[in-house]
Amino acid sequence: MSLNNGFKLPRRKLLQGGAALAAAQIASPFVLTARAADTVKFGWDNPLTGVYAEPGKNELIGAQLAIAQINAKGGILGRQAELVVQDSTSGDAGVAVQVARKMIDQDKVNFLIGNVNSALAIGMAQVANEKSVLMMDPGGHSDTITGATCHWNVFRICNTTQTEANAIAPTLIKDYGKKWYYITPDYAFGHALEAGMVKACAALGGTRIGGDLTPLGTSDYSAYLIKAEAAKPDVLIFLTQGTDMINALKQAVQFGLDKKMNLAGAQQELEALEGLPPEARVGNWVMEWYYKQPNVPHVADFNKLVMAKSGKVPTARTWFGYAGIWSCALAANGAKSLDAVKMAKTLQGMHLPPEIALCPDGAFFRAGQNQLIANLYVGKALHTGKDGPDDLFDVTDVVKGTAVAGTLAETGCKMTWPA
Amino acid sequence: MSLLQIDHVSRHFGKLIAVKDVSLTVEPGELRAIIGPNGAGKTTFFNMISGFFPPTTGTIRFDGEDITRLTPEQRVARGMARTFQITEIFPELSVAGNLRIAVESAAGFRMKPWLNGVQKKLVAERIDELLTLGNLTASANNEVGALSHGDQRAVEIMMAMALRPKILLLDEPAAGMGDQETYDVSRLIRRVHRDQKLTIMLVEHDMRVVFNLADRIMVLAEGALLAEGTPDEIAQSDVVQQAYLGKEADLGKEAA
Amino acid sequence: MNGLKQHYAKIIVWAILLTIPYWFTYVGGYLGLANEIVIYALAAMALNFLLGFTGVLSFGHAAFFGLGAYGTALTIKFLVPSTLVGLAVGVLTATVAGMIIGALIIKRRGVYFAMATIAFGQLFFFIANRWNSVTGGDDGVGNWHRLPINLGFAKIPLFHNSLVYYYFTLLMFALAVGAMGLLLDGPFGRSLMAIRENERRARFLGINIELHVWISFVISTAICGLAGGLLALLDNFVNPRDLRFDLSGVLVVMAVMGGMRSFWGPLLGAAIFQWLREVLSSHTPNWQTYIGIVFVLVVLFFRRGILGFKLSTVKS
Amino acid sequence: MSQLLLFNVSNGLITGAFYALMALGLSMILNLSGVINFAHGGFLTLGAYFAYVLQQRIGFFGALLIAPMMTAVLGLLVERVLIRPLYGRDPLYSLLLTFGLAFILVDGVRIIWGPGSPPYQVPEWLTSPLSATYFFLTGYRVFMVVLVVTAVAALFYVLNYTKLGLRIRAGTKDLETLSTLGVNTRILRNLNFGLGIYLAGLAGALAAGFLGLSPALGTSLLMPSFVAIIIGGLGSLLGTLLGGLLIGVAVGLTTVFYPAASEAVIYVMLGLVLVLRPRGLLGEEGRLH
Repeated sequence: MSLNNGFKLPRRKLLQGGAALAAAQIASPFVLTARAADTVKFGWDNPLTGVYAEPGKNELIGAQLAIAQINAKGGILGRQAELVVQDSTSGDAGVAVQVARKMIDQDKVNFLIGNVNSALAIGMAQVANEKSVLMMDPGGHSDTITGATCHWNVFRICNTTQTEANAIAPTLIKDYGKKWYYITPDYAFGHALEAGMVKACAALGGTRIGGDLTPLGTSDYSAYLIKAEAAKPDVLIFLTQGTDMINALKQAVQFGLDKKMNLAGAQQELEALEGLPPEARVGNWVMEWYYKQPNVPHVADFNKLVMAKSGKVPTARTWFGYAGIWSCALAANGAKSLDAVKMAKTLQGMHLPPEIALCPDGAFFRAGQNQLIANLYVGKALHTGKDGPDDLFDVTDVVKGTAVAGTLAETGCKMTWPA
Repeated sequence: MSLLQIDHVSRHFGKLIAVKDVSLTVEPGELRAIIGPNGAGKTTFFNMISGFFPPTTGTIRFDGEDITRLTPEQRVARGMARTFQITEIFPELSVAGNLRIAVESAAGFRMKPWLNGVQKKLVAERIDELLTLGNLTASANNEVGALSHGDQRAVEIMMAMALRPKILLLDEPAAGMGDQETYDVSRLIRRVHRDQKLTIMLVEHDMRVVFNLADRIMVLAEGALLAEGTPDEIAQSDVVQQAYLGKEADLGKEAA
Repeated sequence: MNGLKQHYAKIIVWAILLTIPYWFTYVGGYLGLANEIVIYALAAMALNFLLGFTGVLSFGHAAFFGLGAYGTALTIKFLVPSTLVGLAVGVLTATVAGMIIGALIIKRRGVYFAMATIAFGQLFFFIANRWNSVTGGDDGVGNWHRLPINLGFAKIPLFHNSLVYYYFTLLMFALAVGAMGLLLDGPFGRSLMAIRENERRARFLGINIELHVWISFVISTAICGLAGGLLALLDNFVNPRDLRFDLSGVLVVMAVMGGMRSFWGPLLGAAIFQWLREVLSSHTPNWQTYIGIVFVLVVLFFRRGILGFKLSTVKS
Repeated sequence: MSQLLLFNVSNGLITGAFYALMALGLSMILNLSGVINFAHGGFLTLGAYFAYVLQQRIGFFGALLIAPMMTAVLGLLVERVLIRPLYGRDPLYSLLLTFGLAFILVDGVRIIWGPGSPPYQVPEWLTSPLSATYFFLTGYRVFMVVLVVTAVAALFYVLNYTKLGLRIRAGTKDLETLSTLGVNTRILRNLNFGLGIYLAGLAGALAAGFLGLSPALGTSLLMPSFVAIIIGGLGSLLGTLLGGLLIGVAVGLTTVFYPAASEAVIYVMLGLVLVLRPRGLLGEEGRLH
């Protein structure tokens, strides 16, 4: 259904906003007082339309849940939290950057949140850094965000692609073999994920025997699959995401490739498994969060809340949005300030409380990189739900993030703080 | 030397032969009319002369030069101008605006981004001349689309005149006009012809116009040359009479 | 009379554009939006030079916009760290592409021309999207930014001061728009309008249609490229969406909405469209539906555009 | 290697047949009405989602039968209400209108069915390969090709042997004359539009089975169809068919040798055709210039 329910409109006090911007240019103290009386604003610059609309929607549900909880618990520094939502589109970085700039300059957001699309997240990070606003990236995976192009003010919930690759590689080598063939989406995320997989695989003695870069939004994978079949690999690795994942897997299974070789990949999402016909729900994957964790406290409560709100079980995306917003709130309350530098310092190294971490070994932001390190869930896709229709993933191994995240030096992050 | 010399021109459209081996010469200062029943190939013939498409065989020489394969623009540059059966003007512009484009193009300014004072004056004077010649001064600033049919025709002829052509080709100048308008247009053509000593070639259905204006008349029938001569000769020609009457009787067949 | 009106229109337009940073916030806008409006308006006016004043429909102008953007971004990032050189290369790239594509399709008209421009536009989209090693593929070109202009005696702080960049954009806008206005007011511009009004008559006045349309096409693509370059500099970022067919359609709708026959129409169209998009996308996730409805309504009810009065630019 | 080539050529023909189905509808509308239907991809998507909804109630084959019809009915309605007022006006307007309509259709699908990909169930006996060697010949794809061939044959039969078809063909050549002969060209254009949209709906219902459902499903298929029409030649349906198949094969082959150019290749073909044979492979000279 539409996103209208719960879509909170940014309250636009036209004159006041206008005055704020005009005043900001001459740095009038009036703005600061006007701001203090206001709400604490989260600028949600994330996809609502296009190929990433589904993960974007689920992240938003998590975020809205977090905002409600924060406000119920007294808000941030005694002020109410408010989500300012605008569609970043799924691929137009110009829009995402423009929205980011507007949210910071005009809406005076205290936090900038986004983006599912890593390229957009990178563009937003540049703006956030330029304007010294704390940015939280819930679900854009490109390694550079907390690696080569890291910033002191940019934090991330979801994992780096290298972490995901490290988590799954041992299983695939052990169970299936060493010759891997790749179907990789042709953008930064795909390239990084493939590089990560190749590295993790090589470390265990495996090789890349071939692969193809497929454009984002490819609908027909038949030509690539014919090439893959001819290469006769042990494992056919799918690194595509979203609709691309669905198309590629669906066609591979129709071609009977699942009977000739092993289908697997790194990152998998519940959203994608739900879009596949049962026979195409195959292969070994990593999930970054899974709703069925009977022995972890608070997960059941979280599931119940999300079910009540959206009628569906939470996915990793829901948790990303939820944990992202809560982390910001914890940073502000911990720092007792909305100053970005103070909040960033608080957030670095911070361990999330269990009701927000929602994973067996806890989660923390690794200082020097600003990356959340949590658990990863390795397992197999299921044709049909085991416990309920949404239980489409059989977790065989819960991996500790600390074990697969690599060293800080490997990330390549060199952080400089503002003077 | 003849101004226009057409030798053994034919034009095929697939299996259809629209014009069949027609030859013709037009002398400087002459007013030549082409007549013929519907479907006689007049318009095709006319279009080949003005450069819409080249003839399948045959040559067209203009002012001593072979222009058989030249584009319309190139023919215009060599001094050929024409009007159309359905008036072709710039309907959303004023009369003067229409003439301005023609005058500027004729003066070779059509690629210039701007004009200097001398050039502007030159253009303005020429527009005034043409307005006077076409009897259009009163409506100079009116939008052409709103003018009467006859005045629109006058504008079109004046646009052609702006090019200072050596020959003016008029395709049914009186088509679709009432008596008064036909009379006005005839007078205009005569004026242009006499005063400017201009060679004119016209296709026309209205026999009053043709016999009133033409020095010589050429008759086409079924794509071929049927007769040629002075208006008197043509009027008395049995072949022509027969062709027209015969065609009239067979009109139904021809239309199909 | 008409001339006087146009004179006033010009004064009003420039007064608004020059002062907008100082009052736009009071009506709910912001500087970035104003800057975008000026840039898209430039692109739409460039398109309209071809569409409204030459009567030729291109539905692939996003390609040239994007080429300008990529040319600018890649030059600054990899070749010469200079805003002006980058912009010049961007414009040149778009112009050369316009020359080649123009030469290929110039003999086609109407529907055929439109389809060919759509298709060729997409060629550039796919090149940008797949030629990863150069264009960064779907991720676009980031991690560079516009640089201050060094005049020798002073530096113009383009990067850190968005207000300065706005006026830089406006200066470029003024130069390009001034050039187009001058052309349209002269014999060459009148030849173009002659082609629009009646191609057959224009041809038989000795105007070389193909040559004129080609030149008009190239001018239009060059200025569109300039607009693209300016957008790249505004965002400090380009990605393949800057040359996708969606944008071509948006530019056309800006021109049509504002009024194709009016010189300033596309500016108004761009302002309304960008403002609508801004308001809609911050109020509803279904904003694209509304944008679609805007397209339909413009076609059905704003045939001549908002400034769609008949403009007799060709005066005596 | 030669096997890989053979596989990709045959596979290209299969995808090409699918492009052709979409392009034929587009071409019909363009030929008779002069409308470049940008919303064609949107209608295809709608056809796919109609099939998705119907398939849960009346099964796969029922959906395949009804969904295209539902799409066609919507097409008739759209033509009647939105497109008809634009006939006789600059093609710019219909292009813009359908462009906006494409926005509405794609976004509408997202609003109604959500942005995700609902699973589409194809009968089990169709989902497996027919032979282990020719694994890309799945039951479904063979079925699809058979259906496309049938549909194209039916279309050409209709156009050549029925009164409606003959009128459509005559109207493509000279609509004015046709209307003076007393044919109601309004109804003719309406039916023709509906027929074109029916083909889009059929393509959509078929696509649902081998591509994933998503609101953007049809958008990516639109451009290749445009190119197929220009390459084949404006005004010639046979040319469109040929163009679609050629594109499929070209894409397949490029994917083997130089995958990065697999999308660009069709535009290179387009450029070559425009230079070497401007009217397209089977286009009539002088048409629609």
